[in-house]
Amino acid sequence: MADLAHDLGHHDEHESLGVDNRKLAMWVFLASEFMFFGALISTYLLFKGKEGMAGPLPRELYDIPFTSVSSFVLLMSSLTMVLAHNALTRKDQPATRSWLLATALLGMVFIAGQFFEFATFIEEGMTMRTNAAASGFYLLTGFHGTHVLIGIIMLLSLFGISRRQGSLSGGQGLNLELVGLYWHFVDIIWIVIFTVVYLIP
Amino acid sequence: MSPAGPIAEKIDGLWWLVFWIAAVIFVLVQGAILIIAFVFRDKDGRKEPKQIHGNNKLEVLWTAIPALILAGIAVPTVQTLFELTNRPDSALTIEVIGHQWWFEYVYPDQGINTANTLVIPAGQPVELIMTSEDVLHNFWVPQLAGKRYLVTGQETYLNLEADEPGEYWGQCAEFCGLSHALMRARVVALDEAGFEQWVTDQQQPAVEPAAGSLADQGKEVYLNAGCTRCHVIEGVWEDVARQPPAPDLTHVASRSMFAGASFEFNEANLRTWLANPSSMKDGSLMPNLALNDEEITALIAYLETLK
Amino acid sequence: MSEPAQPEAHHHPSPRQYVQIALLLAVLTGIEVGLYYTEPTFGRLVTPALLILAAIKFGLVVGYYMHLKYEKRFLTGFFGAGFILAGLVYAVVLVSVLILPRFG
Amino acid sequence: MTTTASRSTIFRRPTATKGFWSWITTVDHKKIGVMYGYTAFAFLLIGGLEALLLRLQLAGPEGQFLSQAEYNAMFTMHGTTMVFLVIMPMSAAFMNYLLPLMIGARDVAFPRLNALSYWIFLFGGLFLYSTFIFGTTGAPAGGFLAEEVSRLGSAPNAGWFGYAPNTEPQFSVGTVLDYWAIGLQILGLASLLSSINLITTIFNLRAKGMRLLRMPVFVWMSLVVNFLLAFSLPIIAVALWMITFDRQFGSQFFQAANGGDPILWQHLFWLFGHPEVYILILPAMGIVSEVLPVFSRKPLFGYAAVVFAGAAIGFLGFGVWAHHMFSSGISTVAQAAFGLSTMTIAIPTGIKIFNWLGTMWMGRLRFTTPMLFSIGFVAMFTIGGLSGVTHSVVPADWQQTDTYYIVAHFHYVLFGGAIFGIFSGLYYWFPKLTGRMYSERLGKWHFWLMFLGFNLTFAPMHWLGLQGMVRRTWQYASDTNLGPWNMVVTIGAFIIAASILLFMWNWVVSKRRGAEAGIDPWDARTLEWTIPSPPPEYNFAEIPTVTALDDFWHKKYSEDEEERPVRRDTADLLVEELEHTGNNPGKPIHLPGPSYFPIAVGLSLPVVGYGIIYHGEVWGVALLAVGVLATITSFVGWAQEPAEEPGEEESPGEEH
Repeated sequence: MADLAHDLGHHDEHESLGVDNRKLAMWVFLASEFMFFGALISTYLLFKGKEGMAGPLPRELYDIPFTSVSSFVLLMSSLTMVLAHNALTRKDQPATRSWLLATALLGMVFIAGQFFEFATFIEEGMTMRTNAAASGFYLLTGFHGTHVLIGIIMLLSLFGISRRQGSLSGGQGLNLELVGLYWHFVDIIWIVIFTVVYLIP
Repeated sequence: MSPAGPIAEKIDGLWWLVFWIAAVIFVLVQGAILIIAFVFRDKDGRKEPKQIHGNNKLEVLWTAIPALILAGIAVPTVQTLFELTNRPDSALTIEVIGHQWWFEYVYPDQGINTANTLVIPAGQPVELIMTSEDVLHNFWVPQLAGKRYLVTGQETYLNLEADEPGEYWGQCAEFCGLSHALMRARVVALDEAGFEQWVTDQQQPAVEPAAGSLADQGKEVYLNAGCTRCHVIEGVWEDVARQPPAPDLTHVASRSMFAGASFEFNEANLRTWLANPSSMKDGSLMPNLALNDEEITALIAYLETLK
Repeated sequence: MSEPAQPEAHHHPSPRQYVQIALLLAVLTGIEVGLYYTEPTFGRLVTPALLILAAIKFGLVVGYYMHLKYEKRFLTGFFGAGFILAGLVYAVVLVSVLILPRFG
Repeated sequence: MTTTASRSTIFRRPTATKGFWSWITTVDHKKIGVMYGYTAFAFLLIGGLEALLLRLQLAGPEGQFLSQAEYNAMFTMHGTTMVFLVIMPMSAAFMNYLLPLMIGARDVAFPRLNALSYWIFLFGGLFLYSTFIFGTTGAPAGGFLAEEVSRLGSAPNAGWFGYAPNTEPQFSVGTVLDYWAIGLQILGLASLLSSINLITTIFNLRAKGMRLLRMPVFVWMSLVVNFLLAFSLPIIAVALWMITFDRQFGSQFFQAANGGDPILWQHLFWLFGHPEVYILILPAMGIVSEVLPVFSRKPLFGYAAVVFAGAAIGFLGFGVWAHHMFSSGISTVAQAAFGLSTMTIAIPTGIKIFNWLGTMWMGRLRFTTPMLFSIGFVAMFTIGGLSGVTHSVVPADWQQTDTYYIVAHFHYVLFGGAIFGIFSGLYYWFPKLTGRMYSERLGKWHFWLMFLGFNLTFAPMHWLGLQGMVRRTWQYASDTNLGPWNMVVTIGAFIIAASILLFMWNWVVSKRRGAEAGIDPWDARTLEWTIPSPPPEYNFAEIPTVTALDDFWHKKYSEDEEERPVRRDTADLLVEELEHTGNNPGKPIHLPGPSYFPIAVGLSLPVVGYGIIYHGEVWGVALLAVGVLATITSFVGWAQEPAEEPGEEESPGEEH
């Protein structure tokens, strides 16, 4: 889709790859985030099967139905995100705002699900200190949750700007697309986590 | 480097092969730089240089030749590597346990537990099965073999062999805290008969000092000054509060070095050590038992009887 | 990958298509969870199947929602480079820590 | 101020363009580059001081100059400072200052993000060094100290690599290692942000006509470096989070007793560590590839080969990390595989060296100071490279690893390589930076003195290592005959220190009283020599159009039938005209306005760091809250502040 904001002024003087600076930066940032989450996931995989560790192991406590619901919630938030973006291309500001809010709310539901899951695990005696697998699990899902939280803050600030200024245009339009990219990225990381960490024995 | 065992010799042979190849390349490249600098320096009257952009034939050449040289090096590397790491079947196995700042050696088949000085039979392969109780250590005796880490919670293996009887020095090569520099290893290779004799001596319990002698008083000091919390002396005191225990003192005098094989086992060193251990090895886990001079003298007399 | 409808000229998937993709993703997740419960019966087959399903979902979201399918080639290049590099490097770490020690 | 932006100015947007305040709020890539340079040089002096203390301790056997705790702190801080606080920021100084000039841009893609990277780096470095004031350390749990650890000793003391489990709370008591872990975390973030910024700049802000294969080699090397940074820093970030959680929240990542795996730290650290050392060396290789052609008056030999060799080194850098771990007990198959992959990296390095020799071949060599340093780079880096190949041979590495042989290797590569390359660059671009010439006599003195000191210091370390001198050892026994050579090394170290003083004197004096340099003193080949020196704030009055590689050279010279360059008669006229138009542009040029937010975020991150370390105490938690709040509000404030690209419709009149 063409950039929402027209290419800003000084692009024609330069030999550029034809993609807006901020979008190019976001894609490079997301590529480097793969290394970040890759390290966390492989650390968990290393400790997942280790014998001789004290205390309950994460895979003994998983509540798959509950987690699959929160995965579904995150998937749907990707849908509402992309609908928000679609609404903006049609310059339908109220729809954009409502979809933005929907995405943020779904994100919060997901975070609530994570806290609830953490609470039940801690109750059942698995904390960060119990064993390496638990530490790996908490660090991975914790950092993923933090990224979702940052996404929610960005979504809400976009929502705020849009309500105050009545519309999202020019630079902010592109910002919505970037927040969308970030949000979808956090979603596909969860897709990998859900499969590799929760489902695979 | 002066290797003194078959394993160290193989490594040494490989090293000198690679060294001479590197030396030849070194001379060629540095020579080229000097010649270029001299021949093409900007003297007056020198014309502007031809604007050459590159030469594909040359590029291919100086990619292929280094590749060939490296392939040449790679073959013996992989051979020696697999040769030196396969675990010999008929070798004396010794367990090496790393502690903060001393090596503990356990001879499972002979039931001996000693520290700092590793005694091995000359001319026989020896396999060290190594682990660590606290941080990473790295057992290295340059003349006998390469170095291998002692990893907490894992076992690593190192093959060792000395051709001739003699004394070979080594050191912990992986930074392990405050007194890393004072964690040394002394390997003594004995001939067949010598080793047998050493094993039987080590298996005996501690020598009983003559009643009423200074050594006997030393034994009393050992029993009630708190040494028994950490140190075992076979036949005198075995079950120790601190796990893992400190060095076994049953035959401490036979080791001629103490405290991470960094200090001569003599009266002066022992006196400073017993007065304030951390003054010699900063951060040492041995507390200052605040012994007075008589107690230290008696203790030293007793320790010297523990051959 | 199933192509619900050929995207029109201005290469924007329409809202209807987005919803279709979302449903497809939901169905795939359902299958994954279902597979999880059949683990005792299928045994070894489950893991590869789960990985394939995850890859499809991954591709769907990246291709359509992140719009990578319609972007310039090198963007896929950067993003792919990060993904492949991470995959390769961490595969080597996992292999050298978990599998290779068995060979001594 | 127009309506849309009025709410954003909680306080008026800074407008200073001169004086102290302009430096604090600057977004101009040149000012940021200069600040990176001076900060990195200050840390170079501190790191050098630490090295001298180490050498005094090791001058003779059983030295008592430093206590064990102080020695461990000094060698750790020397390593950490030189890698993270000297060479990386110095490379960042060159990249920030020169990239826009070399590709014909007015500034980097995100000027305020660029300023943010600098401020995070500066305050991260100060946070790391605040350990000397606040840090506490001691004997491992259950151990006893000879005497209280001095202030000099209370700094991170587990090596610049910080191997677990020595960094676990029960072995590294006190807070010094938290300062190390969180300090590196902040520095890593600074480099990550600047790498994304520079990648976007290189791709999107090149001058018209400058296709990728027409970019100077330094720009190519910077591109590879920035991709290496972007892909390797997240790994060390994860490792540092793991050790911080182990120390602060009791997680079990490296606690062997409870499932943790100490070797995992080595894997993660060196997975970042090896791309890191290529991040340190590639910019210097880029500088040398710019300096050699200019002073040989010949184009770079095999431009494409040098560029692809650089990219190959960058990519292969991710496949060799376990050669740091040959003796750590990893499986034999892994050792063989990593040994071979390490050997393959020697091939592209060899290509680069031969291409540099090819550049000088048949050239007309002018031995100015930058040229001397570049030739020194080629010579010394060859030695470092060759000794590197000797320990890619795994069994040989079992004898060499963790000894002074390795210390010699990486100093030949890092000091002989990166530092020589950096000094070559500092002299080469000194006229562009200041508009004046440095003193050639002092420069040559500096080179030969450093060359002598360098070899006296690091050559003996090769055989010291082979004779069994172990790394990071507080002292060595007197019965080993290592004493004499160690004394030679110590003397060499002091000669290097003297040569650095010479450099500083040359820099300070010539900055004021050097001869006028004009815009193109070296008759060079790249775009930064087509603008006045020191360059005006907007760099190019008119964004140039480039038709070929080394476009400026082709504008000045045509080639006769023997391919020898003939200076066009219009060349001198062109240079004067460039200087004239450079200084007074026709139309007004919009420049991004200065901003408070980069320094605001930069200041709030260390507060978060202190908060994490002291989260045990109440005021620690308060600090943490304040820090996180400050970071978020600064970011939100930043988002409100329009980046003010020139094309902004509503506010053309905004001040700049």
